Amino acid sequence: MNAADTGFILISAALVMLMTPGLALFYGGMVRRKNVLGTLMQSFIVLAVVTLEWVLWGYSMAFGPDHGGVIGGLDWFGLTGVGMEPSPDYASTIPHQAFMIFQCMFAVITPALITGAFAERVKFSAFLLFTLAWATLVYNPLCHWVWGVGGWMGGMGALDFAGGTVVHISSGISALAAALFIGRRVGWGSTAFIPHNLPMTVTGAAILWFGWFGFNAGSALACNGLAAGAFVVTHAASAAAAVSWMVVEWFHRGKPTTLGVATGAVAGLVAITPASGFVGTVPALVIGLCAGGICYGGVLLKTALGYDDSLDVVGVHGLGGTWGALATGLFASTAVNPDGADGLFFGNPGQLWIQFVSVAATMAFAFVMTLLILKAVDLLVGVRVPREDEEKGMDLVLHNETGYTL
Amino acid sequence: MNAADTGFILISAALVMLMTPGLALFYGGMVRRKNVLGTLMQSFIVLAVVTLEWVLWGYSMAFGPDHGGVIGGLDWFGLTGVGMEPSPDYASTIPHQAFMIFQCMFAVITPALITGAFAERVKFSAFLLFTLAWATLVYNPLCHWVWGVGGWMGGMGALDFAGGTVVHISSGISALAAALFIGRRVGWGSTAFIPHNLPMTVTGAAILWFGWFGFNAGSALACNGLAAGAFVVTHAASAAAAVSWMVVEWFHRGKPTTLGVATGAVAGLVAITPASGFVGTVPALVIGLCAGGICYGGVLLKTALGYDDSLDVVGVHGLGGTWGALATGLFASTAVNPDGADGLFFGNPGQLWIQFVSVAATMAFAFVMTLLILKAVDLLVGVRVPREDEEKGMDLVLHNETGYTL
Amino acid sequence: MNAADTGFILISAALVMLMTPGLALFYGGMVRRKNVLGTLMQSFIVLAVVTLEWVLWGYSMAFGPDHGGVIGGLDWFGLTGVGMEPSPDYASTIPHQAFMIFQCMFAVITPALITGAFAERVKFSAFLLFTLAWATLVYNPLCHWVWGVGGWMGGMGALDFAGGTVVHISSGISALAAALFIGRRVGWGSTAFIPHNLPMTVTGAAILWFGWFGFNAGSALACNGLAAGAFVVTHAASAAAAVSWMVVEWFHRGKPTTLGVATGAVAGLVAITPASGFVGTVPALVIGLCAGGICYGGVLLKTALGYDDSLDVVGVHGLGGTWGALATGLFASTAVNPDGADGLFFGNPGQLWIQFVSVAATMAFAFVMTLLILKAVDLLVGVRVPREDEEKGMDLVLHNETGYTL
Amino acid sequence: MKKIEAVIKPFKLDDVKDGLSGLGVQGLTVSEVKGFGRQRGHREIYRGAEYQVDFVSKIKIEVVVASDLVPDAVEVIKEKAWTGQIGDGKIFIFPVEEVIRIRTGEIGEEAI
Amino acid sequence: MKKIEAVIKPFKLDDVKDGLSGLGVQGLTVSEVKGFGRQRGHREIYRGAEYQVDFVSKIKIEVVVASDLVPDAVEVIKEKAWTGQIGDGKIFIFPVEEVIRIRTGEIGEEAI
Amino acid sequence: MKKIEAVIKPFKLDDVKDGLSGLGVQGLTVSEVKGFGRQRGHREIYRGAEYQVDFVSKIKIEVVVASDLVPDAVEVIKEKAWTGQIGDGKIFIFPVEEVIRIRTGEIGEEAI
Ligand SMILES: Nc1ncnc2c1ncn2[C@@H]1O[C@H](COP(=O)(O)OP(=O)(O)O)[C@@H](O)[C@H]1O
Ligand SMILES: Nc1ncnc2c1ncn2[C@@H]1O[C@H](COP(=O)(O)OP(=O)(O)O)[C@@H](O)[C@H]1O
Ligand SMILES: Nc1ncnc2c1ncn2[C@@H]1O[C@H](COP(=O)(O)OP(=O)(O)O)[C@@H](O)[C@H]1O
Repeated sequence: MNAADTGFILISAALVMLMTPGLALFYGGMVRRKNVLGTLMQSFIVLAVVTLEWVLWGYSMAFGPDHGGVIGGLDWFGLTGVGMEPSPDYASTIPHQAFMIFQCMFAVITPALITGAFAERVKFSAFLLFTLAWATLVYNPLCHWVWGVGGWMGGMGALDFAGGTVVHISSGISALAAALFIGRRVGWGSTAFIPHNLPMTVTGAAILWFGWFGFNAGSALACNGLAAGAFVVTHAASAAAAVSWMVVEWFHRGKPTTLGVATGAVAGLVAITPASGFVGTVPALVIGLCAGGICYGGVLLKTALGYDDSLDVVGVHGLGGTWGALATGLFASTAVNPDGADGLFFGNPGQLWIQFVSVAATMAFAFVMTLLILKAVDLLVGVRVPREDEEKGMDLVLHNETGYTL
Repeated sequence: MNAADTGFILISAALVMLMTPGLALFYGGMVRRKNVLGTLMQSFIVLAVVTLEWVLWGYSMAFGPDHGGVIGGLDWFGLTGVGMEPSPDYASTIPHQAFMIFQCMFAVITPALITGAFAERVKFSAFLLFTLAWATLVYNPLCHWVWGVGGWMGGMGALDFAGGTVVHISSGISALAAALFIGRRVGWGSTAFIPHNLPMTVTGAAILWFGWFGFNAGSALACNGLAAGAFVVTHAASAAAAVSWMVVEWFHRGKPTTLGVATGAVAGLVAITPASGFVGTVPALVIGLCAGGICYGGVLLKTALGYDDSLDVVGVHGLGGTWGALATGLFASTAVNPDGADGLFFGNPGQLWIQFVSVAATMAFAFVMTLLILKAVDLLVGVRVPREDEEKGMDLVLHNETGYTL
Repeated sequence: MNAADTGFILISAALVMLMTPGLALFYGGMVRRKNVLGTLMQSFIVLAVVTLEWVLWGYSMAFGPDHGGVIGGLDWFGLTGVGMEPSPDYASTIPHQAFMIFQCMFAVITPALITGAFAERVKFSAFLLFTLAWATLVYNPLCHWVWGVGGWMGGMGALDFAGGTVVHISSGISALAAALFIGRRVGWGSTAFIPHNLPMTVTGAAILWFGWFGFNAGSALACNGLAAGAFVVTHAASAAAAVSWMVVEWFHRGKPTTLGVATGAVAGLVAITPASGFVGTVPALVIGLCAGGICYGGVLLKTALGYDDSLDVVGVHGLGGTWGALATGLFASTAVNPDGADGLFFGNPGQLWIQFVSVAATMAFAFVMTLLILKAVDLLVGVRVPREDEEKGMDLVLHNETGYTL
Repeated sequence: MKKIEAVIKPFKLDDVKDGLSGLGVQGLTVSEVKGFGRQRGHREIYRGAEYQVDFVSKIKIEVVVASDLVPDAVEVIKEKAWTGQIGDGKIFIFPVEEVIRIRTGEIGEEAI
Repeated sequence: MKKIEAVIKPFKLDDVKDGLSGLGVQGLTVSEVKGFGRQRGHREIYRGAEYQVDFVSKIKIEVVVASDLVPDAVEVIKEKAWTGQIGDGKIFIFPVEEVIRIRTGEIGEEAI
Repeated sequence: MKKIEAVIKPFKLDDVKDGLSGLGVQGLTVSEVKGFGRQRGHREIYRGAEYQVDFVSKIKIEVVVASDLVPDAVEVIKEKAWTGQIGDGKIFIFPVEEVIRIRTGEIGEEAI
């Protein structure tokens, strides 16, 4: 066991934990004033609920003894056998519990990401049921496929350093399913849904950026050159995407916006996530620059296609994650990480195909499962608040509170 | 000396430092708009003033050479002899200064916690005097009793991993004394004291949660399995308490609130603090689940009993800390930490008695001392602002500022 | 290579990264509501733009192979040769990339600091050009002089542990040049420029304080006693300056303000920065106490002298940095850091002279270069927004957004 | 000339504004207010305690129109702001003695 | 019918509202305003500089009542809003030509 | 007595207030409003989409003055609030029936 690695992963876990409240602020600033608490609450309660799910059965389903490449067994229910010694299977230099809690933070933020798609119109009870079911039935299997010992995607050679498929594509595509299933907000098309507090959103983006160092560098699971490299490309890609979003928007709309730059930074972080342990700095810049443009376009899509993905989870996480996963198949290099693989540009076109398969499988699985879960929840308790409640706002209707008073 | 441990403790100290501004936001959002700066100021200035107190005489009183089990001597005044080498007495793998500064952050946040009890009505000069006196005469001895070499409570075998008695019971019970001494805010009973900015409060709670990883895991004073375990139970208990508070409130009032979930999370963090290095995950869940319910009830108490503990320090820190300290006597296990002890459920009922004695002694000492200090300060400068100043608000009256302008 | 040091520097880099958004909040709260996004944007976009500049050519100019003591060559353009192994020249126990990215965060925050001087009145395009030019032509050379192998200031024996000259004097004096060149805001003298959101400013100050631990302790480039010492003096000086600012303001104006305490804390952090690895705790307290008073006075200067340094960069960073650099020449001690030097009070008056020369050279260089760059940018695109745009506010005029909606 | 003040539900603002525009009204002024009326506010919960909040968020529209436009304007507001639920709000009509446009100095109906 | 506008100290709002309720007033509208008057604001300090802020936070209450209720309403407001300190505020009375309740279409005193 | 309501550009507030003070006006009340008029708001951009925002931030000044002061007060407001650009705002004049100072109980012009 290595003390330095242990400390690094624990601190990284703390940074990743902070991302979920950061996301709460990022999203909370973008909704209307009457929904700010409802939106903050969705992320905050996920932090609590999914943590319980994870220590009880989630970790075991994701990383426990493999069953057919598809799912882990419940042998580690309630963390039985997950102790202070390293696990033989994962992260051999740190306590098993440290690995478990680091992974916990990923399991938490993923369903929180989806909340942006259906902000401002979903019942709290339905939301809780959905989240628990989604974490159990979508996240846990996906996580097992990619990172669990024996998981079929990892076995196939798919590269996903810190969660491009597991975290971003899964949440982005589920967001699309949810936006389609739940329908548009009242006023869509006629009212402008203008962010009520952009400084809050910028603060959230900054916290996300900060926490993402734990997300990506921590995914090296040791404090070595690979962690340093992942840290550097994370920072570089985020910067590049912020700038490219700004430039594209400046050309397209005549002015660069603060929300655009903040969103661009997040798009860059999303895109570099799967690649962060496999690519060098220059490819990272390319990935980031493209991510800014791609996600800018992705966000425009929703108006064109007419679904109401309130806070642009599809455009940013869905598209950004997909681009990142494919870009990993282009730019990965064993010179950067000998345990990885070479991508297309380093002579191995097969990797791109593997990446493509992993993206497609993730999308199909997450999309279908999300629809099924939503259907079930809708039958059980009803997913959406009544129209007049939507007009009053989530804060009063769901939580009997108001965000700000005078 | 161990570099990994040193780095881990320094970063942990930084995390714990951030808790005090986090607390400022947690509290600041809950007061009325006219008092937001006065409330932020109280926490922020404690960070400055108690730091000076600590490096000058506080650390020496708390951890310096023991006098009769009751107090440390002033031999280390101004950090004389507290150098870059490890101390022979404390944390043998890190520089003595690293241990000192980590402890400094605990000394800072404790009096800051109390401020919630008398928010919105206390003179700034009186507050400064009170804080200096309380830090010197209450915190330093208590800290010595529990953690100082030779301190009587530690000697008796009381278990307090990261500050259940020293930090939370002491501040919670002092808060009760202060609320009783200072009296209710103008308008109590007739006006609703509605939080002016709940997003600020939620942000503060998130920062507290984040910093608490440094608080509890850092208290292992090394990055090893124990630190990982403390990290895990901290996270789990906080999540459990957030959920249980939500559930209790949902049943009791018909709707779960954002402030409730945020407060529940803090209650869980408080309760797990003394136990965090001695219990496993399942007991941590139990401790957390109970903490949510107990502190929810504790908060209702103030209306029943009629004291005005403005921001619920008694209910959350007093009761939560007490529950945590006693729960340590129930759930502690030498299987988790061989340097600890077994609790009642692991065959050692004596430990519960020891915990009880330490709780009772802390309460009695802190309560009486707080009353005495407040009496003295009141005679010197008067504790409370005049009624018309209370109506105008602390921001203008004490600091000639306003929180927000249009 | 040392894993503990690597982890420590990566986490420190993350902390320093967070300082720039912290600064955004610190500044953003102080401007008028109509300029909040414009102000946040300036810091946020610097994080993106200067990161790109740094990985492309900045790092190479600052730390690359020396040319005549004045500048580094472009041999490391695009991080060529900056890999996962330690550099032979810098920080021998951590990956070269870790050193590079840690330094990147310093390069980012320095131009962001300047933005406070010309807040509320500068074109966004002009700002971008200015920042790129300043980072390239002022920061990179200065950084090379002081910290680059072969740099003339470092060669001369100037002590600057974490950036007194490189970061604070350079930005402070450039702020003065910019305030003079750009001129006063419309309404100067007749309107009160009252901060629109002081809780935001206090939050920013807290984040700065937190991140500064990474800034100063991280500058030890290893987690050892020196890092612990730097951490301690950083905290102590900040606390001391917060208190001394409060006391001075209390005497001078009758009431202590929240903004004063927050600013005092920042002033203390600035002043201790160059000294943090060379002085003990008691000198740090003296440095901090003086910094509070000196910067308080510095801030009053602008009204006396009639330049409009909107958010007091000159008074806080210019004066605070100068005091810190000179104080290093007074209080430095080889007993604290054998790789440093003794200052005047430890029998070596020559050090004070060296410090003085480095301060003077930094000031002259930064002042002249800033004027030249601003002149060039003004000819190219015009630096200042038209008067009516200034009245409408930056948010609408530059970014077509509003900070808050109802 | 008359001044019409209407206190309405916030989400009806756009409808009412568009309705009035349709009548040729070229200017109006809007502010946020808190209303106390038959619609009795709501109960907020904080830390397990419930508080009655008597005031409901409303929007106040002020529009000065030529006297002969009043009936139509009232009709439009009634129609657009109506939900049939308690709390739909009220319309008040006041006499106006003079109107001046600052930019041009025009007065009376020209200035409206 | 008359409209009474009262500009009062913010912390007196609850008392005044309760007083008017006691008279049988069933609706009123409240807004936040800044007042400039004999009570001369305060000095704020920022970064060591002092600024005179002329405006004081006030609450404006608007209530339309039947003409015969005016004297009582004024009396109640005077009593409840009074502290005897400068800045207690003012009451203004305006003529009202018509009142319409949007929900029911009632007009005149019925609609108040 | 008359009530003058002026809707002006926010940054003109200090000038107008000083102008009225110069006439001997001792009190006035200010509020933030949103104006809809010839000045047509602006377009805001969010996430690459553009939205038309129809409402412009304005300041509403309410001041009750003795009838004979009205012409001067209007003149001062016109002068001080004028920029010549669209959106300078409007002045409305209303009859007032009574004014009461809460602190002293004074009524009529004494109370203004
Ligand atoms: N007499 C009044 N004077 C001023 N404002 C009133 C008066 N009566 C009602 N209002 C305003 O109209 C709003 C709606 O009135 P309310 O009694 O709740 O419902 P309804 O319009 O269905 O009768 C109130 O919230 C208040 O702002
Ligand atoms: N002539 C006026 N027109 C409009 N509002 C006024 C007028 N005079 C006073 N006010 C309002 O009444 C408030 C209280 O007036 P002030 O002169 O401060 O104290 P007092 O009520 O004790 O005379 C002011 O802040 C202002 O909002
Ligand atoms: N008829 C009206 N009733 C009430 N307010 C009005 C009316 N007309 C204009 N206003 C107010 O005056 C402001 C300025 O009017 P606008 O038409 O934009 O420009 P101008 O004053 O140059 O004619 C508007 O924003 C609105 O607040």
